[in-house]
Amino acid sequence: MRQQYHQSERFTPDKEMQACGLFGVMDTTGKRFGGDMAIKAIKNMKVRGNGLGGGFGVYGIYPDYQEYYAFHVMYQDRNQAAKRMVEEYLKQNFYVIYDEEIPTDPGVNVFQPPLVWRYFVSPPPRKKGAEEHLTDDEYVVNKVMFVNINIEDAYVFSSGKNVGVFKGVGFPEEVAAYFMLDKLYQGYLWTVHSRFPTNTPGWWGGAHPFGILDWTVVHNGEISSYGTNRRFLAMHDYYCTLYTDTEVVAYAVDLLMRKQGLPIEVLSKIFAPPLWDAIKLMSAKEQKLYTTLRMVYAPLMLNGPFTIIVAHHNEMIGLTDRIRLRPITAGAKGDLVFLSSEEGAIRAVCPDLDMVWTPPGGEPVIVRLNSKDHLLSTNKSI
Amino acid sequence: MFTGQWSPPGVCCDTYMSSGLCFFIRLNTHERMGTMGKVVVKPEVCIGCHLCEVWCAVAHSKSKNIIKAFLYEDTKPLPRITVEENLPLTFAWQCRHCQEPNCVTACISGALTKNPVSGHVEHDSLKCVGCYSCVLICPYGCILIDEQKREIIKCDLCAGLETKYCVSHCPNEALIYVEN
Amino acid sequence: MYSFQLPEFMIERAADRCIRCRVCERQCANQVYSYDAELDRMFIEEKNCVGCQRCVVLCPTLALNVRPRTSDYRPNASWTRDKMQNLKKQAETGGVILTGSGNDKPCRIYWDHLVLNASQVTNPSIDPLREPMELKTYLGRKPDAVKITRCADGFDVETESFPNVAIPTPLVFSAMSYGAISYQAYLSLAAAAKELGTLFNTGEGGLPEHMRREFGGNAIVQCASGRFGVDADYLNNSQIVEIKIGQGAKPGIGGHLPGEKVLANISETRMIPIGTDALSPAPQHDIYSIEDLSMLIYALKEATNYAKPVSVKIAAVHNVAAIASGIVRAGADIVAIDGFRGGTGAAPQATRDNVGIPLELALAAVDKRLREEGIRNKCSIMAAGGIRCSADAIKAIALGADGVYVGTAALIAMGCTLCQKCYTGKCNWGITTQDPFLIKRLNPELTTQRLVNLMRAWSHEIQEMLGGMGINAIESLRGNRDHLRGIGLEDWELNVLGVKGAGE
Amino acid sequence: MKKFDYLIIGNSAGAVGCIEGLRSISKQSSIGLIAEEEHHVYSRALIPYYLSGAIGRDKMYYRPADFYQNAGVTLLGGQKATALDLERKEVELAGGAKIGYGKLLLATGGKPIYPPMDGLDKKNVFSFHSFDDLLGIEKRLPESKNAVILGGGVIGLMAAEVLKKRGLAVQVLELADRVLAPVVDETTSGIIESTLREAGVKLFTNNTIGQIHSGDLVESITLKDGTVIPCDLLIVGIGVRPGTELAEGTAIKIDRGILVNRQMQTSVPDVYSCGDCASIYNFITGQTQPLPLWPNAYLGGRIAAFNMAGIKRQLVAGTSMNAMHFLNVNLINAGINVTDQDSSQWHIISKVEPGHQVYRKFILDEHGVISGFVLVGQIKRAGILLNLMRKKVDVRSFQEQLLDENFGYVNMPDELRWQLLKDEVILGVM
Repeated sequence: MRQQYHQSERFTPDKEMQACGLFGVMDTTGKRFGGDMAIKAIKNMKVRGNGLGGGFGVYGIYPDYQEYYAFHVMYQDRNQAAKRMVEEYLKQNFYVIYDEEIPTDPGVNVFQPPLVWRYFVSPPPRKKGAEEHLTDDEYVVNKVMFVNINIEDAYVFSSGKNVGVFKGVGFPEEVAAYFMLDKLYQGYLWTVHSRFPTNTPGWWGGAHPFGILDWTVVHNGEISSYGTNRRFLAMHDYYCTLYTDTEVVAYAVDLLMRKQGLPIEVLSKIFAPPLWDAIKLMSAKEQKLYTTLRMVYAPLMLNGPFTIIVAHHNEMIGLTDRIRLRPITAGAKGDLVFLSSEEGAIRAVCPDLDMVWTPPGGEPVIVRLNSKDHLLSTNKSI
Repeated sequence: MFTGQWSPPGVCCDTYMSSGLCFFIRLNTHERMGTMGKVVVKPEVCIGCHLCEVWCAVAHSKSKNIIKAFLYEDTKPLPRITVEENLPLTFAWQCRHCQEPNCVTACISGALTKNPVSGHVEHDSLKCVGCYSCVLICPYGCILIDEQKREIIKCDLCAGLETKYCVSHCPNEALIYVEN
Repeated sequence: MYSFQLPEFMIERAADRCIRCRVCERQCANQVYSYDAELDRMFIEEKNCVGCQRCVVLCPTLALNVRPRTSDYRPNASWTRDKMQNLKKQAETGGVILTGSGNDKPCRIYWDHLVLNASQVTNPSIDPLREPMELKTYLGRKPDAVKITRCADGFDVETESFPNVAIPTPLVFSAMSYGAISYQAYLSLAAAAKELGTLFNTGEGGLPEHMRREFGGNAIVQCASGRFGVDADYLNNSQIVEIKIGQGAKPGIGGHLPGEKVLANISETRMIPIGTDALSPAPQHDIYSIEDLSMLIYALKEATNYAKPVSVKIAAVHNVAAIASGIVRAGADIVAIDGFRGGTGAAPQATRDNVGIPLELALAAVDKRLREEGIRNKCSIMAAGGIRCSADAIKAIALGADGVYVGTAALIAMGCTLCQKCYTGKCNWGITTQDPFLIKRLNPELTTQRLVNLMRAWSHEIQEMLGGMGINAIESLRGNRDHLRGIGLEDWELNVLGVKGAGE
Repeated sequence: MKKFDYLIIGNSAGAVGCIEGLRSISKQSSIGLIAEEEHHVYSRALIPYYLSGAIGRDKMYYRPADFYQNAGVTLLGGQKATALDLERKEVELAGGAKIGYGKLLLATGGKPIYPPMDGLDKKNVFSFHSFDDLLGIEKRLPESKNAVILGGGVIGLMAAEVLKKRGLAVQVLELADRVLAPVVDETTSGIIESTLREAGVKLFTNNTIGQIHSGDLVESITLKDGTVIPCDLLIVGIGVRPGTELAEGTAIKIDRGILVNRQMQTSVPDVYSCGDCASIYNFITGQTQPLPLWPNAYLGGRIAAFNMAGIKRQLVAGTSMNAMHFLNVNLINAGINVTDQDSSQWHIISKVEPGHQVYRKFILDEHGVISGFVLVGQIKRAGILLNLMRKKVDVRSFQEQLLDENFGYVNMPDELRWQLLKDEVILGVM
């Protein structure tokens, strides 16, 4: 039996509601570049945030440690007890190759900064028993979940290989400045998020991107189906603790793509499935596909307004809900592909675009390394 | 909308139900030859409440007000429709507005006529002398007697009224006005 | 024996309105009214009145008023009127007090203590009149995952899915057997289900031969402890096969259709001789354990070529969650939970009012338990027993149900006034009777329309409420307890329901 | 010489039935009508109603004044046909004029029967048959105090009732031992007799006129038994005989009335007959006999019309039947009349409610088919019974219920009921 982290679901934390700005940029040749574009673009969409959260996901950030899982662990209120417990736990369950405090700029004034530490770890060979047959990834996910659920004031907000998530309370450019992203890091794929929570002061753990392993999600919207999604994921051992509906997207991506091996195109049709009326008009083969998906994965449909940018190594997907209640725009210039809440933000960092298009609701823009797959969505654009 | 069978075979009143249905179909085809419309009954849903009689009487009262008609008008309101009753079977029954009405042939005063336009069998109470020949000859027993006035009364399909009272007041929609 | 019971109802007749049309007399199967030609007056025998209100509704001058009699015993919080009346009745008869319909005692109705959410500002509410609003629901077992492979022209689905039944709205008519209800009522349910594209449940009385082809596509056929009317053709002319273990109104006991109601067609449908009592034993005598249930489930699957989902219906009792879990593991594709406010044609009053637990708590517990065990997707949950309105239905879905069974509400739509005299066989509304005079009071054409209207109205309301929550497909509300809040509930109740208190 | 496609002699129900029948088929053909009386077509059956004051003169007319005009009928009013030339298809009129015809309908009606005795030619002696009788009686009424009615049959009793209502002392003479003897049985006669007596009508049964005492007018009458009664108005209401004069001496066969088959054809081609002058098929007795009744006349005319126009239809429903009312007693009878004396060979079911003047009696043959019935008092829905009789339905399975005043289709076995109700509604013809 799956353990419940609370005696009653009544006590599950509330997610908060928010409006947001998102931006993602990827070099499809895999060339690494700095954070300037991402920072500038998100700054351009300042009205989409309110200074209560900002964050970045950067791929290709730790080439020197690319064999190791890079954990970014946040200790709220700089809680040393929590840090000791986490480190004890990591020591018991991993080989910790290297760890350090993530460098920050003390000159940047941010709200109640936690202590953020990074650990490069590698899972040990499994002992006989329950975990014997787990893959490394699953093993890591389990341990991350354990920390997030059980250790007060400690949150693992980045856990992939060669990936880093940086986030906090403040405008994204303040967070970037605090972590010195423009100076210290380079990556071939950057996603950015600017947050506008409406009902909580915002906390560091609640900022986007949200990540598990190398999956990161930035999200704009309010997922009305959150409760259904959350409870379905709980059945698959994903427990939401971070007070944000983006979390369910991240877990769902992990479940569907990593664990169940579904292609990204299918994933987008689970999140934003076609209407039954549309399915009725499809070919028999498509009908079977979409009917099966809707039947089986009904609890993972993301209902309500959302735009998400999901990224993992080599891939970045932009998707908006099936009735397109939130915006998304895509643009391309040479090898660079952009996804953004607003076209203006893309043009701000790249004025002479080759092309710019608006994908319809439920239709994913898939940006892949060394491919032109993102162009597939252009012919359906609105 | 509803295409099911009205009654299960073997239920004690099924024979009249099924044959009743076909009866009305027959009447319909027949009607296309002459009459424009009539009220037909579905005996399988006639609940024997006699409300058609009540409202028919109201329709033919002076005031058209049910309470006034029954409690305060001088002449007792009389229905032109009869509910035949032999429980559990009941069905309301009124002038069939025959294509070649026997009552018209039997009428000695010319009070009963078949309206060639509407197809209705009409009764002119000013001409009626109350000889009751029509009562004797109507094979359906649909011509009723007003003992007080000593003349006959029959269904006039609520001529001059907005609705056919028996139809519009049947609580179970057992009465239906069919037109060709 | 002279009865010391207080008459239940009083009847007032407005003398200045009564036109002596005698409609009341003809419409009353309980001989309350009689006409005296000599005096031109109606007489009333109030003792016989069951308060079904048929006469009140049919009276063309609205001259009648039937209401509970005001004369009462000295108020006594312990010895209430109900209790005293029952005592006197039993003293006079020496028997079990029978009753019909569902529990009428003031037990907490949790639906009324749950409120729904709506979108404001941060996400838009959706207008179902202008935008799609999907209520389509699949009932049946779902696989844990779907394996999909890329192929030249798209994707291939490799996972074999389990049989599922699609219904356009999550509302399904409850089990009401032919025999317990009249053919007209039964037919109306079937015809309404057919028109709506949803399902009706045959109950344990079988499905008449001549209805099988036409209505089998909308039937949930029940296989209950009496095994009435069960044969291969019956099982195969259906969408879902349901094993009835228990009924919310009378958990732990069986049923009894008196011989007088077993007329020719009922006898044929139930496959028992005319005039014999149809006795449904309390347990199914081939199911004394969960393994036995599993055997029956697979026997039925075998009989239907594994083409139909098999449902198991249980009454909501104390350890319902564990039982439901066992049922799913035994192979059931659907678990139907019947709460203790569910209706019945006949049940001992003591059982009806005192056995079982409310549907809301049972449903919440079952849903939670199945999720904890990771098997919630292996079955659909049907919630039954006291769903009174669309809001109850949508709250049930938010608590975790896939669909709801609508029983008493459908009867009320047909005309039922909950006089609770179903067991007498003299239903003045033509529903729970086989009297050939009384059954005609249901015109299947009209009744079907009433049922269709009701379901459409509810579906529209569900759509409205879903839209208000910013959800455009019912599956996104299923088990979405975040959209529920409790009001006026104790801590433990909120815990069981798994919902926060309002404002939390 | 004028020639009509269809020529009708007579101007009453049969003629109207024929005209309406013809015009329902064709609007084109020419129709001529020879009427002896000059009055517009009126209803003989209304004579008692007129005399009783129930209706005015305008209501005596059977069809509106413009009926012939609208129907396109050439009316030769006040003309008497005197001879038929069946070879040349011509009718000779009293003036000597000749009218040609394609098809001919003899609807010459009946003639009241006068017994052979002196004094019946006086000006206060009338039959109860024609408009002229009516006008004559009306004229005499103010001076009349004592009316004597010869004949206690239907006509006689109706005359008695209306004259009583007009304030005259009324005496009815009946040769038989009871009134209405040929029509109904003893019980019915008894009810009617007592009703009439209560109303003050004097009945003399087993009696008739011995001698009429008259000057210019009849003044008194000595009866056979020697009783002398005053009389200033004498009504002869013994009956009618078929008016067959025109056909007599021609090839047209006569047996009491002009003999017709069920298509209303006489023995001569293209000549038809209907109404009181004809002998028609009685479906109850199977015999051909005069059935001088209004519906028979109208239907006969209508069926003749169809057959004249080449559409074969048959009279199936002709039989003896009467709807009557004497004072407040309604009476209906149909089919054969079986008296108590000769009731032994029939199966009879009956119900009497003494005091309530309610009587129902049914005569069933060996197949359980109603051959005749009498209803006294409560006559509602009698047509259903007549229909059972016509359809020759075996009523034995529900015969008890026939005696119920509220008898209806609902009392019949299911199959029979719907069979009867679904039959085509074209009644009287097939």
